[in-house]
Amino acid sequence: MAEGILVAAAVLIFCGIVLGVFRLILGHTVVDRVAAVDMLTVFSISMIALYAHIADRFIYLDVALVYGVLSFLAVLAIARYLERGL
Amino acid sequence: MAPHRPGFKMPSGFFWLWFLLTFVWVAANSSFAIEALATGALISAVLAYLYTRKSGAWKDVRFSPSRLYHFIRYVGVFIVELVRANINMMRYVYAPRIDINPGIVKIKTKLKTPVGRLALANSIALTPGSLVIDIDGDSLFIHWLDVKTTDTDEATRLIAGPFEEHLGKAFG
Amino acid sequence: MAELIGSILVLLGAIFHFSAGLGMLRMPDAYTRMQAGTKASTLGNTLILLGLGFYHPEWSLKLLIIICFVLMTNPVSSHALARAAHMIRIPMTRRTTVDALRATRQRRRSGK
Amino acid sequence: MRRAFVILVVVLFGLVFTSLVIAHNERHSLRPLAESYVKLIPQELGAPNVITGILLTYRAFDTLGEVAVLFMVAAGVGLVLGASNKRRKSSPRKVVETARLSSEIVQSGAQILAPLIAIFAAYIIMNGHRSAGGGFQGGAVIASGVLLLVLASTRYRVDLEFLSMTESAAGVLFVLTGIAGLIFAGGFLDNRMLPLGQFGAFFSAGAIPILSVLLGVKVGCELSVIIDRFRA
Amino acid sequence: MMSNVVLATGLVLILIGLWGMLTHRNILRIIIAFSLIGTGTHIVIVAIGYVTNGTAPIIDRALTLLEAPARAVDPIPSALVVTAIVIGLAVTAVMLAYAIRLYESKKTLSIDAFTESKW
Amino acid sequence: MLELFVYLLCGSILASGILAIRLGSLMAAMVSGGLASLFAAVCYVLLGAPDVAMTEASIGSGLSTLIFLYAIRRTATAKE
Repeated sequence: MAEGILVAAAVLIFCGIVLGVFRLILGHTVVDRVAAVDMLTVFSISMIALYAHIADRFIYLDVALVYGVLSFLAVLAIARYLERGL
Repeated sequence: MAPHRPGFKMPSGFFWLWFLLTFVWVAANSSFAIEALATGALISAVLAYLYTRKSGAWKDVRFSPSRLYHFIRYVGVFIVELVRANINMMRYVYAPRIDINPGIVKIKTKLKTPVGRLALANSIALTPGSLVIDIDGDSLFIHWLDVKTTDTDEATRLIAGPFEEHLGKAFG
Repeated sequence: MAELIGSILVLLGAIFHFSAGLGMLRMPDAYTRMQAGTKASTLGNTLILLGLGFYHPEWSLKLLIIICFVLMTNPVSSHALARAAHMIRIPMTRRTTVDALRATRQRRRSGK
Repeated sequence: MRRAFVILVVVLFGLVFTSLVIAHNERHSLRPLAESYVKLIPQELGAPNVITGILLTYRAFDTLGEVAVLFMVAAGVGLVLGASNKRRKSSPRKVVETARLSSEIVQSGAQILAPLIAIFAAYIIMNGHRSAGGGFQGGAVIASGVLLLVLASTRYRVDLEFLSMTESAAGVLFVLTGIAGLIFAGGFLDNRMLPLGQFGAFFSAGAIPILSVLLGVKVGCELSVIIDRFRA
Repeated sequence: MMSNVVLATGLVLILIGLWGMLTHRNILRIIIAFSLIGTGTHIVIVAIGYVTNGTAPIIDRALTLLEAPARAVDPIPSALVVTAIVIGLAVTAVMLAYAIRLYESKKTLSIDAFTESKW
Repeated sequence: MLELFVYLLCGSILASGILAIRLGSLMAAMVSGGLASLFAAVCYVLLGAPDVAMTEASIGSGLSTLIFLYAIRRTATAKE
């Protein structure tokens, strides 16, 4: 029961990733693409945490932690570049 | 600032930052072994001293029971608002025709300290439907997904009202 | 029982993730996309990590740290991105009713 | 003509790669060398993380060489960009002066987050022997903290002298630790000169945590210097 | 089975990067394609080290010392790639520095303009 | 289940790699290249190499993007 619900959740996250990649392909402006990348990093944090549960390894959470701490830096750098502040 | 006293004085906010960093260290380690704890406390003390000496944001974080109480109240309000706004957002997203009238409105804030203003901006940005675009002195410019009013005071009450009261008491 | 609660939380988070992706695809302009995409995914992430905390109580401290970091960093980056977008004049949707920021900037420039 | 040539090259590479994919079979057990690493490193060196064990003991001399390459890259980038930076500075530093200030939220956010990133980098470096992490990763996180400060304020100046001093000191200490391994234990950079301790504890695996700290500091300083060289 | 797909992905990524490198004339785009080739190579090396149903070679509560040789993946490719990524960043930095210098000497980024060192 | 994860990730890596080559604007190409390295990092975790994933996450997403941005800024007046 619980495992089935987890599989359904994983499939939903897949669909979200596919939609985000579509936005990356369609995206009219750079800002749209960067926003899509921002969303996809958060998705990857969830996916890594979910995989840590599936594989039952505690240490994989460290990778999710690195993502949580550092993923916003790329978006911040691009935003600072776009507003000519770099 | 406090009157100058002779002798060595830690920068204000030091102990609070030290405590926070040690907590982050312990939580990341997920163990309470004594040598890990001691190393973490040492590293956090050095880092906390360096950062509170240089930067101003941590200086006015103080600790008192009433502040803690208001901080907890703020967290509660924040969670309720977060869930409500997200459900609201899902209604827009799943509607067959997206019916929104977005716009950028201006609101005023009474908060003064950097931490308080940062927390206010983050809570406004995290509740979908409103996103801080620029901050200029006391006025915040907010992209609002569904503009209900363009009046500054009314918009302030609607957007920042739930958070500002507790944040003002928690962070000053 | 705890497993059931955890899996339901994870499912809720996944639903939020999916709707974030859908909002990213459907919304009319860059600002509204940013709102739909990055915020709903933050809540979804929080819910998923909370649900995993029900599965593994001994992981909960680290999961809490991840949640706090994401809640702290994500709005900062999305604010910076929105500011940059407004600065380089990414067009807003035609439905936009009011733009107080541009009005203020123009008033200030003409006043000086 | 050009395009046909490009297509020909890519197709030829594609054929070679296809044969590689077809020939590859997923392994069902470890190769003998890998198996002996997986057995030996936890038992003899006391490091739960086999990868860090390989990087900091068996291949530590190689790691030292890689860090030297990084140092050379930092110096080389400074050499290549130095002349243009000087020219840029003689004209009255247009870029930095006209750069827009970041918003107040980003500035206070950077001040709040910088110590947290620093303690997090310390966590990754110190736990190199028992969790995923180690010197290279922690060094990259240190450089990311510097990067955050650089992004938040255009006036922030990286203290190059301090960084190069720290970096040289870490390098010298790394080599000295290696020589100490030569004297007190089996060979250069042998980690068993210190007691191995209890398996999986915070201070265990002999000299690996010390080497990890030195490596992390060195990599962090070098990456920060590379970032600063690009800033003009 | 799984690692075959990942291996194919890495090789196709190398091909994509090769294609981009050979067709574009802008130096910065060539560097982007070069870093794509680097990513593809890393993926290939990690995929070669995968063992069926393997997990990370880090001994803890979930992977005891006794069952490690049976369940762990090959640690040697991982150790290679960790250093390769850092050195890859250094290589990219050197290339970008040269690109900046070349741009300042000729005010253009197209490699068609730099013909002096051709044979 | 795990294989589905991996196939989707491989498709995303290839899509972002092709975008990095084909997109018109240099900025968008760079963002796509960064996304390819992000998906690659998730792929490394699934293949049992968290060390590699951590290195890729910290270097590929932050530092590499930043030095590309500096290079783009300092060559800003060039035509595509």
